[in-house]
Amino acid sequence: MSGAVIGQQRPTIGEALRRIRLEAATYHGVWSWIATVDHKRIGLMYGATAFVFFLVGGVEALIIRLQLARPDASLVDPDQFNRLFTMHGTTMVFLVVMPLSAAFFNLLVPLMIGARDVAFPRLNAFSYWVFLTGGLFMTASFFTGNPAGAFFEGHLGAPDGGWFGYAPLTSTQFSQGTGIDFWAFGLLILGVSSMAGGFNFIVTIINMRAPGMTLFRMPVFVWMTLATSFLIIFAMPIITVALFQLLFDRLFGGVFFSVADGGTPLLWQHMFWLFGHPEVYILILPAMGIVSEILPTFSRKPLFGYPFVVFSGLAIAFMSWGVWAHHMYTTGLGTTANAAFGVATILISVPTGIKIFNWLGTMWGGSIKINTPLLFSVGFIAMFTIGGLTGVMHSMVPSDYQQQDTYFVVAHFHQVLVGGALFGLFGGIYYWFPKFSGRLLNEKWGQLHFWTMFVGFNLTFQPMMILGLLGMPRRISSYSDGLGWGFWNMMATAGAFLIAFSVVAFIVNVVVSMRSRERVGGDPWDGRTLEWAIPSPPPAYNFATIPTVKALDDFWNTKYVENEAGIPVPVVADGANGDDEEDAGHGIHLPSPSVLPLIAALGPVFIATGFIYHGNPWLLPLIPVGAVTTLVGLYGWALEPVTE
Amino acid sequence: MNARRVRTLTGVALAVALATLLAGCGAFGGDQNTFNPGGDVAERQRDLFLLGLWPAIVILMGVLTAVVYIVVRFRRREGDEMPKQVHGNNRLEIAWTIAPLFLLAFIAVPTVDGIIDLGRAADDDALHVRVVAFQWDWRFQYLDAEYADADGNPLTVPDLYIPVDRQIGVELQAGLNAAATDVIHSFWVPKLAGKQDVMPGRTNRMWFNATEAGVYSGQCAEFCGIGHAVMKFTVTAVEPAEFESWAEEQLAGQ
Amino acid sequence: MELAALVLATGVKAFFQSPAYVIGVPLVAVGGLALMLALTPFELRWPAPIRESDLPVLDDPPEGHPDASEYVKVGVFLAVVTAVEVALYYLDLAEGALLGLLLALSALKFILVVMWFMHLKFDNRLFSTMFTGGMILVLALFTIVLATLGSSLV
Amino acid sequence: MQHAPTIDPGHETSTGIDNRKLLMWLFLASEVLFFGGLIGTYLLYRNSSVAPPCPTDCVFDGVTYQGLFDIPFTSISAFVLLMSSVTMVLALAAIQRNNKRGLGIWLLATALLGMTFLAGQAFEFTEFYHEGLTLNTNLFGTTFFVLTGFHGAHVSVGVLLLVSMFIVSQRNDWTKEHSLNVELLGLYWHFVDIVWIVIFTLVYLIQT
Repeated sequence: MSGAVIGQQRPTIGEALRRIRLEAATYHGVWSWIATVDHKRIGLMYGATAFVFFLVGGVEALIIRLQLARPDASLVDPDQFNRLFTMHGTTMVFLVVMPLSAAFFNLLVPLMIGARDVAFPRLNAFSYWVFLTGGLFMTASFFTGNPAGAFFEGHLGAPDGGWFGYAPLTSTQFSQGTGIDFWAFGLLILGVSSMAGGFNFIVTIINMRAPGMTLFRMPVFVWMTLATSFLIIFAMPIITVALFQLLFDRLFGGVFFSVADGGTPLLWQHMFWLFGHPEVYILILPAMGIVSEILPTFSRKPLFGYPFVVFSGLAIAFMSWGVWAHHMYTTGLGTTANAAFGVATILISVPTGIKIFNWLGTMWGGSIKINTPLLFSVGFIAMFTIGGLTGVMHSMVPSDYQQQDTYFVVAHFHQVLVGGALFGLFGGIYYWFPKFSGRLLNEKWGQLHFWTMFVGFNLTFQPMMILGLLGMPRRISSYSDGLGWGFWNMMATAGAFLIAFSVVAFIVNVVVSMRSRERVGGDPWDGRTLEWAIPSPPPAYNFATIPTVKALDDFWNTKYVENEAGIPVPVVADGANGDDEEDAGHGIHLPSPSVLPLIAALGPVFIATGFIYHGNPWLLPLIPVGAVTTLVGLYGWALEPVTE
Repeated sequence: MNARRVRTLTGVALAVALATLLAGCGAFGGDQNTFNPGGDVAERQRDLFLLGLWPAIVILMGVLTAVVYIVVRFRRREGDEMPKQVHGNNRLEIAWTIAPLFLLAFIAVPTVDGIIDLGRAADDDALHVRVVAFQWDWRFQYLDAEYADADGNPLTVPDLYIPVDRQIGVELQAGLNAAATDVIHSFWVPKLAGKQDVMPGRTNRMWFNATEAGVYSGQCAEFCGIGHAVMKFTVTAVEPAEFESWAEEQLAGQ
Repeated sequence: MELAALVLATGVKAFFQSPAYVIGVPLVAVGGLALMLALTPFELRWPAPIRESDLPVLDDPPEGHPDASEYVKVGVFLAVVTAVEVALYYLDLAEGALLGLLLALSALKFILVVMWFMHLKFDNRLFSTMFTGGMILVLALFTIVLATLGSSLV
Repeated sequence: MQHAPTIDPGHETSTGIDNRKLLMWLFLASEVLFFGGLIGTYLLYRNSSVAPPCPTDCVFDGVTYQGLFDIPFTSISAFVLLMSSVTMVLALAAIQRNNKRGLGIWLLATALLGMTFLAGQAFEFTEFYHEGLTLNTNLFGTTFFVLTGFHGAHVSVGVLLLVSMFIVSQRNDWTKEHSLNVELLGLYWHFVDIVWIVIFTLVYLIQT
């Protein structure tokens, strides 16, 4: 007999959980979000949360820009400045671009490969909740532990070591307070989230494809998700080791990075960039995937050179493992290492170039509908080209001795991460917004958003290139007059506020569009991939019947056939419209909602807090509390029925 | 949005971007302008940068022109037919895989050449200087025997003086004395040479020279804490004779 | 009890400074787990209940898996290899030879466990690809890191 | 996470591989990088300590300090863990033949061997502690305790899972349908074992 009843409260907790599951399964009310395991809802929550963190990181950026707008400014003191730029970098990389990409993976991958959900829906919910708690934990560091004074006296407690936290600046000797501890634990927690997501999407893509969806019939975005996920699961463990080492040094007196004990700070740099360079491609590959979806749709042409775009993406992912030391040219690695990594860096521009040429080839000869998603994609190509070319210039090692750690580098990676990743992601938001809301985003506001952002972006970051060449080092909290930097900095600050304005335009756009009564059907853009074959917003079960895929761009092929001249002709029998499938999904078994992933996700934050404040007898017990919380969550998760 | 507006706006944006870039290169003001070198190393680094910059600008202009041209020419007009479905072209793919390799080889050769050249040890007859970086200031020690005082301590000054047209061989030390630990700093005099990190626990070396007399400003380039922005120093390059008398004067005062 | 007293009395730092106890934590956790499972609010079904029956014990292993006796043979061989390793350690061999032999033997053990116990010999090639991919990656990366940092062992 | 429930895809998986098994292998591939980082750090810092004690005999300021490693003892530990892999795989063989009782016995045996290994490690750590080696004594202490400590933590998690699986399997009717659970736990357990094979050779036996 399975499970004899032990104790009287047992049915009560079980019953309460069951009631939550049943209530959540109705897709109404707050529990249906908290307990959801639906990839679409998790994707939306990922996106919304990341956007909030984007605003936080943006405000940090604006304060930084205000401080630097004029020489000798004192809006913030150097200590506050250091904490602000550290959190700006950390937030934008780990709490904005990565989770925004994760939002798109969640929303799109199952739909694009014809699956009802990801392979492990609860693990997916767990990823999200760990991301949320980890992000809040990291941000909460502002309010804690600056040895100089309290938050309300103007002393921020956030980490102050820069986003790559070079040892030994992060040691207790040089960074008192708890900022770095929050940073390291925060990254560890966020790493759990990313890795869980990475595993999940690899299994989903390898195993959950609809019949006939061979690897080379997958949309490029799915390919890029696969590449990104592999980078995540191989890169994250390395930074995990480094962060543990840092924490052992800080909390328990270890000597990993202690020079006096024979340790070498360069180990940290190696470990960080072994992770950090693949991370750069973790940030950019999803955006490349998005652009590869948008351009064909609005050009009404298939992606030019599909296998080459796929393989160049995989080549980039592979080569990203061989270039990490180009962040370390000036650390004295030696001639051989500098030459080898310099040449490897030069070579990685080849697959990147292939992508750009293929995107141009896609648009060439097409019938290009100029609207916001397309503009963002075209903006992506233009801005990313600048990012790529400046990257090649960094690979010229001797001249990089001049540019290393200057604003030229700052300009370069913002060119890649804002002009590249963020433009691509915004394009994706405009493109797939109707799929998940049933409404188009307003085109006028959208164009305002794009053009202000485009101009603001160039106004902000191109002057930074000049600043770098004029010898302005990065991460300085102020500079004196007479170096010729004032004008360019003022320009950059003006640009930053223009970007801020564009983000406001975007928010207004979302609000205005959500209030609009107009609805769109399943396929507003005449799309090519499977997600457009189903209604907008998609039903919980995605596909009433799992499609059988016969070709690349399968949905397009159900709508059009090519005549002898290669011109598409509409298929006469128009049975493929997704709207026909409504109310067809009765009797499909979906996994039950569950709050247990959320409970399991609460533990790590407790444990981390307990360790950071281990000298405090009231907070120390948080370690066992957190451990038990996570264990209860995981065991309940393992024992709870999957469906009912 | 009509095509004309797209074209105008894109054109304006590009013009602004290009004008800014060119203006920046043209404005040779500023004490730390890497485009206005005062020594051979910095000049070589600028020349290499320019060697990469011009092809980059040409490629960028090519891509931008292509983007704008394509978007304008192939924009969807009312009553457009469906375009021909082109899936790819293998010859083109091979071409644009191979072509960049030539261009990259063109910059790879001087790159490796430069790495080897700048990476070699300083000449024996160079002026040997130890740069000491610590939170948040600098000291410069003249290691050659003739600049030691009676006790054998090297001449130590807070700002560097060097003779023009003589190679300066630098070794970099973090922390006031070798046993004390400090964070990572980076020694950088933009007009004289690119930077080299000052790593605690190991000694990095570099060399440079000044071909023109003058005062060059330098600054820590690796984030090193609260005082990072004010961790500055100057390098004064003077005629050799003047340098010798300066050194004597300093030694007498030490 | 002693462990708990140590944690509460001196804080985690002192606890970790005596690292012998690091390993004790999970042991305590095992006890805690037994307690938790005993009091669990969930039915202990994992992953799904199936019919109750007295299925006969089968004679043959499932397809693609070796027989139990094969596992035992591999186990015995592994034990022998370990013994050889330790014996080698006590022999006065040239340093290079010892290094080579020990590395080869441990690689042999590694491969045996992976091939037989983890079934990579019989299982889908995807698994081998991913696992060896990770191995090659980490070997390559850290060889380079150690080389650039001038470590003695590479 | 090996028991994470998986959604029914409505058809066989695209590759015919079970989702959970794929997940486990991906997890192990990722763990390779984790332990690679820890072992790499140990190798980098071997012989870099600036103070005693050391793994083998060493000299500081003219004084010779005796090495800490006790090879016969560690060999027995390593042997115990290796044999636990054999019992683990026998547990799998048992349940694959519907032998629930055999499964229970071998699971328990594996857990006991694992705990013996942990006890040995605790003893070793205590010994080293009494010899004056802590996390902050020198680079050897830091790298050694963190590397073997993380391995020990993995063994502990394995023991936890073995005990859980023992309880659940014995309170339910496990048959060969459930063998995947055992196989997955086995993969994890064997992985922890091969990590120790590497550590045993690189850390204990090879000393340059």
